Amino acid sequence: MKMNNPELEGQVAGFSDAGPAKISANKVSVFYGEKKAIDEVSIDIHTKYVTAFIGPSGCGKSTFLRTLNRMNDTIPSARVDGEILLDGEDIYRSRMDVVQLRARVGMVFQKPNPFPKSIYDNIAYGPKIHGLAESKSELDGIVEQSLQRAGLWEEVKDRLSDSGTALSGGQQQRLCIARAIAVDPEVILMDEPCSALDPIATARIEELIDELRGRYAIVIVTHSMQQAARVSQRTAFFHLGNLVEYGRTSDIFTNPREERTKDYITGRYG
Amino acid sequence: MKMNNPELEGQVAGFSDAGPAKISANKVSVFYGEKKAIDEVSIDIHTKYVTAFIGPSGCGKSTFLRTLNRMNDTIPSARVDGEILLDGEDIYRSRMDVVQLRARVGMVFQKPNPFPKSIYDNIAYGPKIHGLAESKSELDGIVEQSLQRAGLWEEVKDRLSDSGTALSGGQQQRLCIARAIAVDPEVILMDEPCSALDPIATARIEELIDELRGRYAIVIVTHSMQQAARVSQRTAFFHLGNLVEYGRTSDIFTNPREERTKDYITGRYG
Amino acid sequence: MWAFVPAVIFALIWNAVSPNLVMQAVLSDPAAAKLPAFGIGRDSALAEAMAVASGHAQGVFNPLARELVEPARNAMQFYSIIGLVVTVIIGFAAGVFAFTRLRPDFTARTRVERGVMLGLLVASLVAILTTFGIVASLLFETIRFFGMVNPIDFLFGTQWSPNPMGDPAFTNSEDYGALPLFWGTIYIGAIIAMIVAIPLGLMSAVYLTQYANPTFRKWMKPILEILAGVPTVVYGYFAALTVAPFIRDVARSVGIASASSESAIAAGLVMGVMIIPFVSSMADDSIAAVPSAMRDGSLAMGATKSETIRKVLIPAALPGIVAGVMLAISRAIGETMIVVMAAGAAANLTGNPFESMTTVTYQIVAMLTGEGSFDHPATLSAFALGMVLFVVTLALNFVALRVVKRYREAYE
Amino acid sequence: MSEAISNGSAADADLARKARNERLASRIQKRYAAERRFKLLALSSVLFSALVLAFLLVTMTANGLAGFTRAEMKVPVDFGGAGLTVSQDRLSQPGALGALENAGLPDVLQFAANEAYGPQAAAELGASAWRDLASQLISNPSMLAEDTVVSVPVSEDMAAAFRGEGNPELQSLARDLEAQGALDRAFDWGFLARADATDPQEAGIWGALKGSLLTMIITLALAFPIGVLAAVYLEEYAPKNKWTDIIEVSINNLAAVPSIIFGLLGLAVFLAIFPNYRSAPLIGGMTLALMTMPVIVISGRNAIKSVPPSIRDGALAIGASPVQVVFHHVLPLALPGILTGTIIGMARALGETAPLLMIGMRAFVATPPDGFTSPSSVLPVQIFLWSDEIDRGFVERTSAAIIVLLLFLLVMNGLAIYLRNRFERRW
Amino acid sequence: ACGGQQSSTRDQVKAVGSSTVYPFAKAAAEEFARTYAGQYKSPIIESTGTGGGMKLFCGGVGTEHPDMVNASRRMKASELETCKANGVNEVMEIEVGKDGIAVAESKEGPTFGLTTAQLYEAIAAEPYGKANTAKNWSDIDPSLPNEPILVYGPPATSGTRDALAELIMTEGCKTDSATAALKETDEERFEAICTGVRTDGAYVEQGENDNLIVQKLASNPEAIGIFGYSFLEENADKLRGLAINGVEPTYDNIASNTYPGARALYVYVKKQHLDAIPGLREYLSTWVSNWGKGGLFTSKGMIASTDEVQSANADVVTNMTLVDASKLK
Ligand SMILES: Nc1ncnc2c1ncn2[C@@H]1O[C@H](COP(=O)(O)OP(=O)(O)OP(=O)(O)O)[C@@H](O)[C@H]1O
Ligand SMILES: Nc1ncnc2c1ncn2[C@@H]1O[C@H](COP(=O)(O)OP(=O)(O)OP(=O)(O)O)[C@@H](O)[C@H]1O
Ligand SMILES: [Mg+2]
Ligand SMILES: [Mg+2]
Ligand SMILES: O=P([O-])([O-])[O-]
Repeated sequence: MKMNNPELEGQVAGFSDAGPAKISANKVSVFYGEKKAIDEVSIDIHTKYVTAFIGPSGCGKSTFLRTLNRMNDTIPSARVDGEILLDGEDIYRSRMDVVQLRARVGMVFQKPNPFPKSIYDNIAYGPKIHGLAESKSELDGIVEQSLQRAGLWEEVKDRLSDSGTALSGGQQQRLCIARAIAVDPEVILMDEPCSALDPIATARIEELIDELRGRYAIVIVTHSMQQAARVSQRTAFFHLGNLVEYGRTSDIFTNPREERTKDYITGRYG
Repeated sequence: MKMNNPELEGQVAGFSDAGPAKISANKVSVFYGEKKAIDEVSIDIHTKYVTAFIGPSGCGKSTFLRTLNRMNDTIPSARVDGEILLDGEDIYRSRMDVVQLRARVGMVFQKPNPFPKSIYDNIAYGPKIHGLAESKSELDGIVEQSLQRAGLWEEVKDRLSDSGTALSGGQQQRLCIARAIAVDPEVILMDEPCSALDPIATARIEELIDELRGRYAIVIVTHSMQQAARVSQRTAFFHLGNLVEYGRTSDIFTNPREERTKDYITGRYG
Repeated sequence: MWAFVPAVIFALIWNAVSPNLVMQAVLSDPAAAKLPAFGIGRDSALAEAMAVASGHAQGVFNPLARELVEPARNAMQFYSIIGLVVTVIIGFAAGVFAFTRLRPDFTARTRVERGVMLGLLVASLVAILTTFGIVASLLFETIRFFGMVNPIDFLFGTQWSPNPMGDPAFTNSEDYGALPLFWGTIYIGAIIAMIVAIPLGLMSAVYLTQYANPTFRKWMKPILEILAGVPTVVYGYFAALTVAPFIRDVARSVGIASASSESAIAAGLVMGVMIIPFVSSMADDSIAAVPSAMRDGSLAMGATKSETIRKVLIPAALPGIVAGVMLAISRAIGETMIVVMAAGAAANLTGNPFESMTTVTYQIVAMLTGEGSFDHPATLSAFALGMVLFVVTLALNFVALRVVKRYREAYE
Repeated sequence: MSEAISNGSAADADLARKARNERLASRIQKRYAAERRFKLLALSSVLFSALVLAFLLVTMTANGLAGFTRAEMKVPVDFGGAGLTVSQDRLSQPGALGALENAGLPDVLQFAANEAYGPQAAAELGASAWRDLASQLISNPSMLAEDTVVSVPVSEDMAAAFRGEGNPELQSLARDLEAQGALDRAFDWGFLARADATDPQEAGIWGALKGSLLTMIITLALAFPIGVLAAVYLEEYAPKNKWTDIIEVSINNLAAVPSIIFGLLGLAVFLAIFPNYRSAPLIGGMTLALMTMPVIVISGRNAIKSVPPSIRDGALAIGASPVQVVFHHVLPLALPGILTGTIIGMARALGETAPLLMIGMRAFVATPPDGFTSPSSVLPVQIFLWSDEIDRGFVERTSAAIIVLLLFLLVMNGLAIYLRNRFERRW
Repeated sequence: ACGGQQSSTRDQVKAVGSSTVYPFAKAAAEEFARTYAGQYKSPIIESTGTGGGMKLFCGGVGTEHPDMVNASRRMKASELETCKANGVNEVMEIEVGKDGIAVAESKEGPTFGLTTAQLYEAIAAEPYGKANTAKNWSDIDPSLPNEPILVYGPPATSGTRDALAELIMTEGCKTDSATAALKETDEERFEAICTGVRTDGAYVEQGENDNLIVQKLASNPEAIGIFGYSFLEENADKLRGLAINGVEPTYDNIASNTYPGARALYVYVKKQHLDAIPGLREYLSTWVSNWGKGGLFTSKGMIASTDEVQSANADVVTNMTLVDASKLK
């Protein structure tokens, strides 16, 4: 990351009130073919905090998010430089397996994407492929617990065998969150999880995110500054592939250091 | 439109500083099959002003915009109630031909959609089908003038025979604007014309809109309140198919009358 | 193009009509009065005159015709000039017409558009007409057949041994039990061929859509499609000369004595290979139609690629795949030449794939090109068999379309 | 925006996660093995199909190459001394063949063969050997003055003997002649120029090939415009109602109706209307057009569907009428897709046999057809007929005909692939 | 122009019909084309099967209907009636030669002879009214080889099969007097017993002229094939004829009717077309001049008719005698 501001360095390295970083990115660049979409970004992400990525469209928020659990591997032209450490282990260079990585770093997408299977099978899918349950009853337990944590249990407990796609948009998104929780990940990445939802469903998900942060490190991409302000404790502002500013949400919104951040927040562009 | 606020009535009827309405919608409702997407909206739109439609996703901005030049006709399930007057003539009930209507009310879309033809042919297409040019040289003149007004002439004058799809996103969008201008419409409708563009291209289009408003009535849908604030003189705030508030942009942003408008603008939802 | 098509259509129509006009002109010539009133003598004299006049034939063979040559030649010239002129005019008019479509004139435009629309509608009605034509051409003979043979015996009898040479009066309904044919058709087309085509086609689609790099895919996909394009006679020849003897030898060597050299399995295997691309391209489409969000969702859970494919993509694409398989089956059961050349003609109701079997299509060809007299029930049975085939394909397609529709809706 | 940190069972959670990670690691090998097996299986499916295709093509080619040759005898003829009463000029005029025959060319040839190899060999000259020679003379009149060696086809029995089949006496004669260098297999250009014949030595593919071409022209001329127009209607204008549903169902159904049923239709309908044109490419083409049309409609619809709606919207918003939108924008963009579908449909029609058997295109026609209405055969039917011939000289000819047909199809498929790759767009 | 409607130029002879006669008709056509090169176009011969040919032939008079039909059996009375109903009331019948049915096997196979009764018992569905249980030849007669019965024979739709049923099976079947008596009492049952062919795989239907047969016989040396004599002759180096009732299938044996399987081949011509279709007369003469022993047709495997039959039929051609309806069945 190009350091426009020498003070930022200390800020990125750690927050006084947080423990060791769960994920630590060092000078990460991402290329699509020739095109550099992310330019030497360094950032630390901590458990028990919600970190929001904001920035104008196309600035690389999604791209950077997807490097964190190597979902970028599915795009043939994408290439990642730099290092990303999960609990100190480099997820690209070390012998860490991508399947295992993704079990540890879960992801929720912009559009809810439940599998066209029953609600039960949607949740049970992860534990099953990873062999996390020895018995049917253990699996049942995981399903119930995950749905409960995602605040969906009461609404669906009587129709676990209905198709996941039959739920409403907001319920589907919670189902996807429950599905991610079911393998008990350490980090949950969310790429604009509410942008396909109506305001009421959005509010419900925002509540849920707040509840979940007790157990997980949560990263959320959003195009709505309001949402970032509502749900996150840390905010990173991206612009044209650069991480312009990263800090406490309250600081970023009330007292940005960078001119660009300020312009964006006050609506001069975007 | 359900009048939540009796004062609004007078406000919708006309602005003291504007002439007679170019387009005047009266209790327009739009249905998709059974579903009511627009609920009795009445609004006046004036030449030489940019009118912005804002509101949360799905509130009906695009739907209403497309009723104004009957682009909704292409959706079989769509039905329009109420009247929309263009210079006093009802565009739905009178014998006005939809083809002629669209020549008078041009449209620019969210994603730039140049025809996969040469730049020249992209612009010349409208004048050709409407028989606006008698001769090749007249046509050439129209093409040049339109490109100039759209601020694209300098960039493309040496490669008019290149394909329109070979331009950058921002250029493509300006090409689409030039294409709309080429048939010399009276109104230009733009549905989120910048949401697929980067900030620099966005700025360029915003400038252009500002230049164009001298000649046309311009209506722009945007999901960015900042953009509305930057480019428009009138703002209409839609919510759940209702027109909640309509007035001078400065008034709406600094001093909204409605609670819902205020909540939206301050980021309580959306 | 717009000038060309109507002109060509006219030219074709004119070619069909003008001989009649010429004929009338010739007949109005005094020399024609000497012709016999009707019968082939008259026709041939006229025809000859025409032939000579148009330069197809050199000498005149029938003296009566000689006198007609000159009038015929004149008439012919006259009408061919007219035809040419009109063709050119039509082509030109259509061109102008096309040009005017660019004009903004409102009423003209709507009129043109109404005309164009009508043309389009008529074109799409050809499909219905064809369907009608098929039903009509099968129905009457089928009804006649069922007048001689009991439909119940036909549909459910287990013995197929019609004797086209026998006396039609001795028609024995029991010899027309088509069950062995239906069985052979299903066994070869829907069972053996599908055992080959479904796994290979599906797995090919999986490989090409999910694993192959773009260049490999770009080359391999069309190569596979060639398999579907190879004419069925070629497959028939291949099946009969290469595959069938090989299979028989293999079967014999492992001790299946009954293996015959025209076996259901030889025809079925080759047919299966033929429809691999059919299945694979339908499967390809429907796997590709599964939203990529589905795939990403599964991968993001930490599933491996094959787990994603087996547990998410294929189940999600299943309706499309099933529809593809239905269509492939209807193609396979309608296949004729491979069976004609490789499966033999024996109507066996057996499950042994090494024995020879016959199918509905084979019997249609055999009965219609055979030596039986044409009003013999054996010959008529071809139409009844065709009817059954048509109804079955219709049903399969109907189901397939339903399935496709349902599953399209699921995503949209 | 609270910064509150929940503590609770953080340690428990960490423990659970550790256990989970171990469990995961223990299964990972197995899962990857399954992954590799699956991938290998998938790859082998693709390769299997490719291998079958390769095998098919190679066997057909290997068998068929000999079919392009025929056994010919080299006969020394002294035309100068033979006293043929035909002038060289006469050979460039019409009716030269008759003149040569009248001048006694058949006897001259017979005599020369007799002189060179004895009566038994001379009797085994092909029935039309002198014709072959006559056409050589006509194309090269100066030969008339020379004493040269000419190559002419032998009889089918001799050809069989040369292959080592049939009559043992002839076989030994053939071996003798071969040893003298008088009998040889030569590339037979005439195979591509002649029509069907009862003698495999004389049979050619041109009659059937020309029949195929004529048939295809009719098919294309009917199926393409109808198919495209129907596709446009269904995709762009058709209202959603029962009627369009019926049209749609019939088209989809027709695409899958067994081809032989189209043959029955042609037999019952077209031949009833045009009884004079039995066996003619006109009827064959019409029958195949009905078969090809649905394929074109379906591919046309897909191609039209894949033109992005934004293009339509763009044109509509400028004030283009629906018909203008279709003919100015949609069709030109969909054309490559439509053409690809058309070529594939045509390729299928080209290889179609069964329906044509029903409408008389299996006739023996010894001269190439000279128009759409003259009787003819087509390539696949010719193949089918030859494969059924008694004379075993036809086995090679059959394979040679298959090569010709396959070449045609490969070219057509290649063209389709080229079009698809060349014009494949992403919007 | 009521008669002129359908008339168009047809300057080629058109013949349809039997696949057995087809090769000879083709040969005649070629010979005709050679002889009259430049004068007449080569005839169009279509192999539709006798029955299909009859249908087309009897469709009517006019250029759209064929001039001749080749038949591997005699025209049926019912067919002639249809002809008449459609205005084809002047039909000439010409017997052009004979076709022998040969029973043969691969040269590798065991040599054995059969009687018509044995052959009948081997391939009938219900020999003498009882279900056929014979699996091996030795089940029929212990003197026959102990090999499975596998017979490649003509399909039910072919004229050869008709001849097989009539000339061999029915003959064999009649050796049983009880069955023979059935002919008078219950003809339908008689037909069923005597002509029904087993469908359990021992009898394999196979196109008669199919080259595949040779390959199949070669690879199944114990199998036997039943087909036209011409086919045996063509493949004399690979196949060997089986003696039936002690008579070998040779040209002379068939021509003299001592071999049991020989049947007449016919062509039928519309007299009404003789004047109308250029070349039709000459094409007929081509048949006549080539049907002698040692002629073109016999070299293709046809058996020449006896001299009397030949001259009688040559007269039919010259005198344009019509067929006698009462002689047809
Ligand atoms: N698969 C891809 N191939 C090539 N370029 C890509 C690809 N995906 C994204 N990009 C480019 O990378 C840049 C960053 O894209 P990204 O999707 O990360 O932006 P974003 O911040 O998430 O935007 P948005 O708010 O619109 O989701 C953009 O310029 C985009 O065009
Ligand atoms: N073709 C259609 N058929 C049925 N419903 C539709 C259709 N198009 C839009 N709608 C519905 O109508 C409502 C208004 O949609 P519209 O697209 O006008 O919203 P919008 O304000 O433009 O939203 P956005 O900001 O996401 O573009 C939504 O609920 C939408 O789901
Ligand atoms: Mg994004
Ligand atoms: Mg919108
Ligand atoms: O065609 P056939 O010879 O079998 O009558």
